[in-house]
Amino acid sequence: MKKVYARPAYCMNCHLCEVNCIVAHSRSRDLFRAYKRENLRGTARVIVEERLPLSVAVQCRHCDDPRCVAGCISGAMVKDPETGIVYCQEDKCVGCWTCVAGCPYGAIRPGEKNGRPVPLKCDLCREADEPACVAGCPNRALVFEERRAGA
Amino acid sequence: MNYVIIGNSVAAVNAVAGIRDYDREGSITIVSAENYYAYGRPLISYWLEKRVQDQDMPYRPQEFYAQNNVCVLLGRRAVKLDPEACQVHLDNGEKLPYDRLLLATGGRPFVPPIEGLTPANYFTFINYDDVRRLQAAAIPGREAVILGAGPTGLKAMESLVQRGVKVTLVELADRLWAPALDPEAGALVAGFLQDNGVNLYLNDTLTSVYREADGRLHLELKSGRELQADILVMAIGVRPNVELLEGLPGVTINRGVVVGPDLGIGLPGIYAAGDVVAGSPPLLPHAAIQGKIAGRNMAGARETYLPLPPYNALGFLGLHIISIGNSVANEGYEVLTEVDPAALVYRKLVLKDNRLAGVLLINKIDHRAGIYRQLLEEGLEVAPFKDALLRPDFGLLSLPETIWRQKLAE
Amino acid sequence: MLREGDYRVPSGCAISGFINKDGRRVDGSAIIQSIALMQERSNGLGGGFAAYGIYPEYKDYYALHLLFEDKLSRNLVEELIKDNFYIEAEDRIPTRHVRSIGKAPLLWRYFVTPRLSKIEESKETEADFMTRLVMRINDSVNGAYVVSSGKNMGAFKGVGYPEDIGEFFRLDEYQAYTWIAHGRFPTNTPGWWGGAHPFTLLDWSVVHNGEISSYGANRRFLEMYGYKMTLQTDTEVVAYAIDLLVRRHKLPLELAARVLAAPLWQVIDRLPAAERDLYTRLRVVYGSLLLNGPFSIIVGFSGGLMALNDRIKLRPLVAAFHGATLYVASEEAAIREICPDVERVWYPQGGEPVIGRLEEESQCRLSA
Amino acid sequence: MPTLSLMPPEFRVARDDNKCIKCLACVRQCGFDAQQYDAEDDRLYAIDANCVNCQRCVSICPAGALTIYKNPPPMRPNAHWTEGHLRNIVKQAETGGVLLTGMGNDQPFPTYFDRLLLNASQVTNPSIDPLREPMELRTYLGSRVEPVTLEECRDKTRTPLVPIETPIMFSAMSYGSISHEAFASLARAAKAFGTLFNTGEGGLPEDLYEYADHAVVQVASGRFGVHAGYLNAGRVIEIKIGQGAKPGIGGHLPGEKITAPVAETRMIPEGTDALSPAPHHDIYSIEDLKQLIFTLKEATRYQKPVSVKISAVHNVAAIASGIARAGADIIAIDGFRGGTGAAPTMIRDHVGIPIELAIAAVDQRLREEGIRNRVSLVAAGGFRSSADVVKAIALGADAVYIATAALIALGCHLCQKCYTGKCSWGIATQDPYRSRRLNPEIGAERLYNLLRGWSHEIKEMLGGMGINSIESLRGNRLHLRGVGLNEVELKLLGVKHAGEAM
Repeated sequence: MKKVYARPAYCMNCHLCEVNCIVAHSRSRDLFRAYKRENLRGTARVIVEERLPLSVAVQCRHCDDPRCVAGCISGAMVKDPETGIVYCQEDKCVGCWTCVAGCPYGAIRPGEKNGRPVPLKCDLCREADEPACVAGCPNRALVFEERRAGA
Repeated sequence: MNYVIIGNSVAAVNAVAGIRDYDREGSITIVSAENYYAYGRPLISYWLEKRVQDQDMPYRPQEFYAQNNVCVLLGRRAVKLDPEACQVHLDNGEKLPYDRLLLATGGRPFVPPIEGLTPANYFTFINYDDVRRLQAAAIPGREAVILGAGPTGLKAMESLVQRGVKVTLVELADRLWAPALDPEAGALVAGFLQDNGVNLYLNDTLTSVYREADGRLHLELKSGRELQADILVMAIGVRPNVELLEGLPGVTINRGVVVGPDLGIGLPGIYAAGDVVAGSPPLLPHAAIQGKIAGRNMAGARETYLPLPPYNALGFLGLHIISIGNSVANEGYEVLTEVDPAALVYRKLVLKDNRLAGVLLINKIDHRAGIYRQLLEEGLEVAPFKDALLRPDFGLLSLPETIWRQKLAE
Repeated sequence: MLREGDYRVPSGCAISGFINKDGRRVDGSAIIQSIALMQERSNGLGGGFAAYGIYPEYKDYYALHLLFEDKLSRNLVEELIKDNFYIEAEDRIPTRHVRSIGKAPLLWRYFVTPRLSKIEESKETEADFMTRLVMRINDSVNGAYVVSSGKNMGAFKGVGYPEDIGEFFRLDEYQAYTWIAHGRFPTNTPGWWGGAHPFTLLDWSVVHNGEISSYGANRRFLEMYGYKMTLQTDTEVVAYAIDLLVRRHKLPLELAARVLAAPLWQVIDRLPAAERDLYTRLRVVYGSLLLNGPFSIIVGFSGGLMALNDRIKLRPLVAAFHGATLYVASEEAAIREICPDVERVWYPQGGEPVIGRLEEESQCRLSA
Repeated sequence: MPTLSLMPPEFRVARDDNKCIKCLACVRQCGFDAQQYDAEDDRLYAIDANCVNCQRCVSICPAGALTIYKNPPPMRPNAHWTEGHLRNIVKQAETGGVLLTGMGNDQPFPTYFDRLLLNASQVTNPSIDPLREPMELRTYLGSRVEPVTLEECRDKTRTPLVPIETPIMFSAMSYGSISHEAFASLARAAKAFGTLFNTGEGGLPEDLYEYADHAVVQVASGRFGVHAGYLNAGRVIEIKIGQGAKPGIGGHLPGEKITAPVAETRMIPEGTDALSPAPHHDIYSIEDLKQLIFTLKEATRYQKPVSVKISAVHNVAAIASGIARAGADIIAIDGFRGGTGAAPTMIRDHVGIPIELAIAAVDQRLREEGIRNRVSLVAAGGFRSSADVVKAIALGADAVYIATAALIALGCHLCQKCYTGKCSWGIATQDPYRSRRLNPEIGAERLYNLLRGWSHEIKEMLGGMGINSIESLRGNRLHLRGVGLNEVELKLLGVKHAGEAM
């Protein structure tokens, strides 16, 4: 499946992937509303880890046998059999955070939206052609592509 | 191929998915003692406190069964297993032939013999029907005593507290959730509960119970303490449902059924997954993973289940705890901690031979929990980055470069 | 008002020419008739002809056709000629009165051979010596201009329509195996007799239709080799370029054509290795001689004629055969006008030279 | 340092708090520590004195919340005592040092390109539409020995000429002065477009040898990174005598920039200063140059054209003639607007002559001597557009080198702080945190686009003039006209004044 791959050699630690992620997952899809009205600062589903000079955006790998799905007590976290995308049906989530303990990449964070628990994890912007983090990466440090196993 | 699955919970549903990974054709029959399609059992406490409604209880949507061509027999109990004839006898006398059989019968609450204790004066807290019954009793202002302060007792406590019930926890051990919380953590959590109006009696247990004339329960504890309550919840443990296997030659029962690496129980074509398996922690992720692997192996794969250390995420009254592996250990281990009692923060890493053996995170849980769990399961040596483990910027990049590069490329 | 030589003159034009490859010599009436047909392509500001084989009796002498604007310039030139040449014969170029031709300059011709001592003194080849002398006259003698300087050939040109110029110069009285003609439409006035086509150097004569946008590059390249562009016309550049490539650098005329109208790189890149190397080298070394811009030219030379288009054929050029005669002209009508029953007519591709040469036997006969 | 600086900040960073979303991209991206974040107060602020107006923060800010203003002059400048002079004096009064700067001469000397206009066809000959007709920009570099004979075509010992598909090459910028990423961008773009890049004087990194076929490999006075493999790998060898930004001056790459890979490429110890002497210490005369030219030719079996790069100085025509006669195949002339990674400000701003005049003079001189065909002439130093390129070629250049324009395409904002090594754009730095901002894939694409755009414009201009091949423009000064130039300038440039006929 097509996944987002990080290319650390080109990650320049701007964290704009996080900003674009937040906007893409906001109600308004507007930068200023997302941050200033919806108060979504800090709710990115991609996390730029820093070990300067190195930095890299970490996000869900959409595993074949996802631990987060296996551990989900409510059945909210699923892997779409068609697309392979692992995502959370947010209205079913009860916020037990077993998924957080399950993710081997540290790509799920406990979060909250409108008073409800939301696991902050990448859903590859399911509705869009290209995830917002990739589309907005100013240095092409993130790519959205199909890679063969072992390639 | 004809598959029969006894049980209809997480292990069973994941087994269906596992079978269908390899076999799109064979017929699958699920025998469900309960009258419900599979639901996440831990949801019952959320249901009780009305955070989850009936329609959100199903673990998988209704279509799941149709899409996977599964026949579900609801409210049917398997009463006998005949491995010679490859048949399962149902409670209606029907005999269900199988080529492959999965035992995903789960467990049931352990209720010790206590003076005066009858099914009429206590509740259990394990399935949907339990909370449906409890719902009527859990009225604001009433008082409840929960016997057992493990995860089940704590979740029952939470839902009752949320319904306005005054709760008292009685725990035989010297602290709450003793398999996961060390004394320091236990004290921290105990303080939190007491601050939330929950009574807690440790080192104590129920010795007798009787209903008084006013209909309330009178409870006597080992310590001599006497309690009045409207509700008594028994939450001291779960016993695997192994009745079908008892006495069958070739099957080893050790509380649960003993399985091989392929999750086979030693009889041809018969597998087990979930809480019924001996030595497996009665935890949902484990049941799901076993179910998936057992299902695949039933359909011809040769996957191995490597016993996973327990890991559990538990939240109650806004306090979140993640425990992984041997999170209690202190003596004889290297222990790294970050403690902030005022903020109720307790983070502890247990190391043995520079490998993670246990993790306990209280009230400051984040995405790193998963990385710890993975490190622990993989047994990766953490010496090169030990100092970074509890730092706020610990992450994938703290691991050796070859490892994080490989992980990011997955 | 400035005239040719003081500034650069672009012009449009009509050209026509033919060669009897069998050496048969014909008078000038046919070429006049042909060029006259294309009167629309001229505007009366210049016409001219070059003819080869017209002076069999003086074929070993350089035939210097000169025009003088005044006596003084003639005296200066004659002095120069006498210094450097033996004069075998000289006379006024015969003309007849034509009403439409205005005041003509003095027109003289000299049949000369260079003094050996002078050539030796200059340490040059005879041709270089001749070239330098022609340049010197054109460059330094005010009012004098060498119209042509080859052997057994001559150029006749002036201000007027070409048919009137032909009449004026009594071309019906000359016999030539090659005739080329030009009718001019300069986009700057006025015409000047020296500025009309053909332009010549030694045996080369060039008539040209077009405008060469690379003129500046061509000119500065040629200047490196001692050529002086006294007229600042494209035609002059063409004549000198051919002289440099063929006479001095010894390239076959066919290859010289590939310099003037070089194949596109995309064509060169597809050639077999040896050819590719040669053509690449030609372009690289002589890139500055690429004639860039629209043109069709007819080049006359001793024993032959070449017609050439720019490489993307931005100007008309048509060729035809009849028997031993090769015709080239701006328009097909100009050929059919004098040879209604042509055997084959074709439109040469851009950059594809059409070359006609005297057959060997007639070559011998004419030079015998 | 005096405690009180008389020099207030040159720039002011203004943040629109209504827009700022506190994503901190500006803080992370500022190469000069001008952008700061106070986590305790969750507050962003700027240290104006650190700001060099490189615009990195402005460009990266997703909210468009930042603007950088130039502060009013600190003192009271006038036409004679300009702000630049005042600031320089104060700086030197505080530091006592030589003023350093980067990029090219920024002083208001005349730019002759801006006083030259091009011709176009009307009526008498057709202009050519490059979209419909082939339009040829291919240029061959090297010595064009004439006449062409059929025999010599088979001579394989002849030094091959080097084709470039557009008359634009990337000028010398060494690995060390620019990042590996910037260097790789140039190499990739040159290869993709079919032109050449120039290694500068710092050698060619091992991992970029796959682009050596499109490299002009430089041999400079420091001889950094020069070895037989390097010489033989390149397409053209260039002896660097001078650089337009600092004629007569050597180079000094400070030890901080000599990281391990730079050191390995340059073949010097890590962390040591890389000093290029002002002259080559084996070239004190034109005869010495000839020896070096032929040494390099011998070392490469006469298979590589040798270029000699000089800065445009007063006697450039005679020098170029000498170089041509010394056996060079290419002469590169770098005008006084040429850029640099570091140069003393006074040298950069006051030494050398404009490239337009230098090219005109050299081309004319070589023609007068009849040796123009012996060398290709490459012009460099401040080419800003395709029109500049066309004008240079019409004046007599075969091709041009661009560097500043290339860097701008890569993101350079001309802050002139290259010498600090802190480049926020990842170009003039060896700090991996900064250099990784320049993804060579993107860099190469942007450079390719620039070449493509310029080349297309050149084709349009050629077509307008009615010519379809670049060689018909070379030295074709009839297509140029001067405006507002005096007689001497017109004569030197060899062009007529606008309004004069052909």
